[in-house]
Amino acid sequence: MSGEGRGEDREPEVTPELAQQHGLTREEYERAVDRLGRAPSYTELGILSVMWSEHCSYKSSRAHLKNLPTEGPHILVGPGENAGVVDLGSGVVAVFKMESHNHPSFVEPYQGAATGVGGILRDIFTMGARPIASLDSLRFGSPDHPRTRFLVDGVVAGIAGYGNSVGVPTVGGEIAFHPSYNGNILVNVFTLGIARREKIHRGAATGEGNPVLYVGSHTGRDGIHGASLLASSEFDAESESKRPTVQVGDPFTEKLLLEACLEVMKEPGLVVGIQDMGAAGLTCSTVEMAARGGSGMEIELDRVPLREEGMTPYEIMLSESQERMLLVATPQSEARVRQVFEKWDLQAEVVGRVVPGDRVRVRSGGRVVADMPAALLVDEAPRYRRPSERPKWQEEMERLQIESIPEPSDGTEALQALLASPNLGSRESIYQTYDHMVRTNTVVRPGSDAAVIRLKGTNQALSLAVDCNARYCFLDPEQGARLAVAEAARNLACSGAAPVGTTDCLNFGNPERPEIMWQFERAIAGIAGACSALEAPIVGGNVSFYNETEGRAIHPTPTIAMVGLLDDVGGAMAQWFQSEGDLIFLLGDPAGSLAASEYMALLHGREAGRPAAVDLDRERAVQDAVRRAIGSGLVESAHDCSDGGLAFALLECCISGPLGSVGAEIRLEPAGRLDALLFGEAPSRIIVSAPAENRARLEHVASAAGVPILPLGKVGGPRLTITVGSGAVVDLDAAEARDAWLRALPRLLKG
Amino acid sequence: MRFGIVIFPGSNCDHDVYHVAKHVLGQEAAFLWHKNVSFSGIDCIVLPGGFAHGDYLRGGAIARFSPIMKAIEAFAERGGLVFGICNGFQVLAEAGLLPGALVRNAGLRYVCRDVYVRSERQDTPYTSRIKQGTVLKIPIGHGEGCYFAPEAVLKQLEEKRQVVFRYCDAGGQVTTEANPNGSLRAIAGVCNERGNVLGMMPHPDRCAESLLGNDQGRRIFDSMIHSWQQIRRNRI
Amino acid sequence: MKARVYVTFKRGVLDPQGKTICTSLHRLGYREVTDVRMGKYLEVTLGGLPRQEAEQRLRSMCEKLLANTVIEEFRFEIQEE
Amino acid sequence: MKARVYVTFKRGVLDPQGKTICTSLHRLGYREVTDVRMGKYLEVTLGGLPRQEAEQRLRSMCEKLLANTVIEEFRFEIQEE
Ligand SMILES: Nc1ncnc2c1ncn2[C@@H]1O[C@H](COP(=O)(O)OP(=O)(O)O)[C@@H](O)[C@H]1O
Ligand SMILES: [Mg+2]
Repeated sequence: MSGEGRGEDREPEVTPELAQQHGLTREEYERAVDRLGRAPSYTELGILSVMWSEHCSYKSSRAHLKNLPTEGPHILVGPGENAGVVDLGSGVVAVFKMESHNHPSFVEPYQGAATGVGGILRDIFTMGARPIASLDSLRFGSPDHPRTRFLVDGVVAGIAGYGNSVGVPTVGGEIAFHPSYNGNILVNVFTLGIARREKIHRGAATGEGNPVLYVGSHTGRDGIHGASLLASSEFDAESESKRPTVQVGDPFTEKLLLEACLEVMKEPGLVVGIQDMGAAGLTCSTVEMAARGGSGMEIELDRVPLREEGMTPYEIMLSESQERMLLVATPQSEARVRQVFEKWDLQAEVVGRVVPGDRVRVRSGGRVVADMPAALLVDEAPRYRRPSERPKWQEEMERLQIESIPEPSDGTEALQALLASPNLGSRESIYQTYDHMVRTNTVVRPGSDAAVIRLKGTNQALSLAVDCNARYCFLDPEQGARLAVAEAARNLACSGAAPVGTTDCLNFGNPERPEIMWQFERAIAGIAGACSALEAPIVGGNVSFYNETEGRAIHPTPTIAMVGLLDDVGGAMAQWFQSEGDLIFLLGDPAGSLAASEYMALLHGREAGRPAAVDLDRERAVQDAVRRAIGSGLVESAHDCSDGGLAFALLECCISGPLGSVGAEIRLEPAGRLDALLFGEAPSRIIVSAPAENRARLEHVASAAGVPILPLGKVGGPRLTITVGSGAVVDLDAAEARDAWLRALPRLLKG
Repeated sequence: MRFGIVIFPGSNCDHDVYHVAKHVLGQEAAFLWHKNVSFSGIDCIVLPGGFAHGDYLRGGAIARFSPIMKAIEAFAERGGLVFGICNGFQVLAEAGLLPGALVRNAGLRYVCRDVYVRSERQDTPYTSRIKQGTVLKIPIGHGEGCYFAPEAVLKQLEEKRQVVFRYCDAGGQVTTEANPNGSLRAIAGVCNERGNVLGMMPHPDRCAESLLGNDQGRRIFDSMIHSWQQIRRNRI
Repeated sequence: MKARVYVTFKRGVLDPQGKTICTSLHRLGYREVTDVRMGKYLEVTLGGLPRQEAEQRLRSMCEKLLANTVIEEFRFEIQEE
Repeated sequence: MKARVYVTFKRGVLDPQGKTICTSLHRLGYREVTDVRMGKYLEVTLGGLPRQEAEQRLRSMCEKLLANTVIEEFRFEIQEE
């Protein structure tokens, strides 16, 4: 039956060689042939190659992802569905996930980032939830790399262009620069939606005879996987028109799709199952829905709305055209479903049916062009335990003789260098291009440790943060991942929230290299440990491998996005000092380490040493303490003390407020090297400010939690001064510092 | 008072306005689908913010042809309150219900942040509770909010006092730095001659609750309610 | 037949995009460029109409939708193949 | 001299704006319109260069900045006055 149907004459014969060009190994190909009992058709080969690709099958990571904690009191739906679901009590559930769109964004930054946003939005509303907030986590090469500015401008504009237009606020994120991303940037986008508990939908196809509807944009040759480029070289005739084209996002259609889908899912009984057409479009959605529902499915390609002439079954099945969904209705609901989509000027076509059995059968021009067991493509996809080995360079990297680093006599200059640096300068110029207020839920706007969004109709609020220090992860993948989880949770705690769930985006190099696999395994171990200790189970996520150019991998970047809950939105806290005269305290141990620090990297060009280890019990205690202090109204600000160390965190408290800057007078006890004291980094440290009269109660909260609390000084005046022992080691004008800090990124990215 | 909030395909702030009208102000509110050719029992029409029809071609260019726009024109003719916020302002300008046009921000980027506007007159239904010269802090969120009109039109606007809000600094001074998008004469909001149709780029609907850190936008809605009550009293 | 529609800003309307492109061209070393004006270009395909009628129709499309005559002016060429 | 630069999406690349404009033209009653493609139009004024050189320079401007050659193609006409 190979290559029948539309364009059969042009479809090449399937050989082991062609299979290899499609990225299937000999073993994988033979396995498929055995299971099918015959050679696959050309269309089937295309389907196999995408479903068994790393991206869809997680063949290198599945075995390790099993180690992540995915259970918790709030968790309704864990990994496996389009997004995770967390119960917030009050009848409302939060649905969230993070996705990467790294490679497309490197090829075409604007469209790559835009379609990345579109994809994650669909993952959320396909569950029946209305998206209400997004975060973006970005990594670029060094600011002076010729391509960096172009990439930053394009990616940021793409996220803004799509997210703003659809009306989902981007309320936070992170962006960092490092040469390891020169040839491979990272664009990770997180979206959170909410729904009433009973309105949650699944991506399962059930009910024999139920109609399968295709809704949304027409299908073009967008983003058909590289393999088809190889294959298409055989049709020289139209090879030009057959070349896979870059996906262009259509946020307007996405918005219509969003509203129409939520409307049909609101009416009980209309929708049996629904799933977006993301990677591997029609293929992935049909196969996964059939597999999840334990049913068979028949698809009629002649019914698929096409945008271009003469598309082959292969192309139709593999197209990654955006803004499309697959939906299973019932014979009774079909008409009503169509009606709703018409209301929103969208096309809804019945393209198939749910059938008995377990096979996905694809027809075109009256002929069967693909007929395979869904299980073969999903559950029976290859799984690998790839060899892993600690890289040689690790030893080297971990060695750091601090003695060899000159100790500064004064911290002011260093602090000024840090505040104007690419990684520590203000991100305002970026998040101001994102609509972070639409939907009027944003209680704490971007610019603080975590964004806080209220849940209308309740007294609750959600807190969102995304974190990953890739330098830490490079120098010590397990510790680095643990630290990323700890920081995300700490960011939430500083807003007054307790974690309810976590999603991750694991960006790594080529998993076929043992060193990369080692980094991956260690990172998973770190995430697993920290997420269980901090009771922030993983509800879903994404793995992005092969982030390499010319065999040089990016820093391992396991991005962690965490969602926290505040039961009283009134208690939401921000990071900046509020009132002159407030006392400043440090919760936690002041000691920081220069190893792996931003200070060392920026001012001494050294990325070395092991990042300070996180004691998860201490971390928990510190977070509990700050939550309790916030909950009982004792503090006016709380800020996580991370990149740049104690001195930089204090500066942020002074200059990051929306209303301008305020100074502070800080006294520290001498302890070892000055730069370590000021700029050394360590987890489990939080700076709070409180009215003098709360001091005793605050100290009591700390000691009750078994957390050291250290008076640092007082808010007030125009300058930030830090005195160690008898000598002033930092003295700068807060307003000037704020200006320089705000101008840092725009200046660095000026062409 | 009963607010009618128009939903165009691509409207994003329809629910935000609804929330303010219903849950913050305790008034009645109803959504009006853009395909409706008529509506009734509405005291004030609000065209909300968003990206109607994706803002493809030009902001508001396609939305102005929605079936409901004829009814809205007639409603305005009869003196009904028609309030366009952000994208809604663009629609009203494209529809010719308000003078001028809104073009790409001078800085070329979309900007989302708080700005200050100065209220230029109190004798409109939208500012009846706001003394002339009052400075309000209100957020903007737009990429095409630069107000443009030919010089002659601008003169007329000033003569007829149709400029209702101007971008200014916290102290009420109109300066170039305080103008977020390059709008001519720092125009943030204009009304028609009669004063019953207002369009403004800043979002009062985003700052009508202290929970969001700012409730100054509420004063505009309060003014509308107050004026409407006046009118009704006079009728009786 | 196919029509090419050109929509450009009227004189006096500021064109920040054009300006920005001009300065970036200078930065890239194209000093010979003295001015850039940014506009829209639309290719409209229409089912066969007598040329004259087509022109009328196109003009009204432009006035109604494709151009905002407060700030823009338009021009079009019709070409049958 | 003046140059007119036309930047359009490559064939096969989705053109959301064109699509949307086309449907709204239909709604406005211009049923004869069968397709709309949206593009950019730039008027570039450059200081006198020999025509050939000008062409080279323009081509490289388009490739470097004016067009995004991953998804767009360009065309230009030079006209001296
Ligand atoms: N790419 C981005 N998009 C939106 N907001 C961002 C982005 N990068 C940083 N931010 C915001 O800027 C603030 C500082 O970011 P970051 O330094 O990562 O905070 P922290 O170190 O506390 O995690 C945060 O509020 C964050 O949400
Ligand atoms: Mg962060």
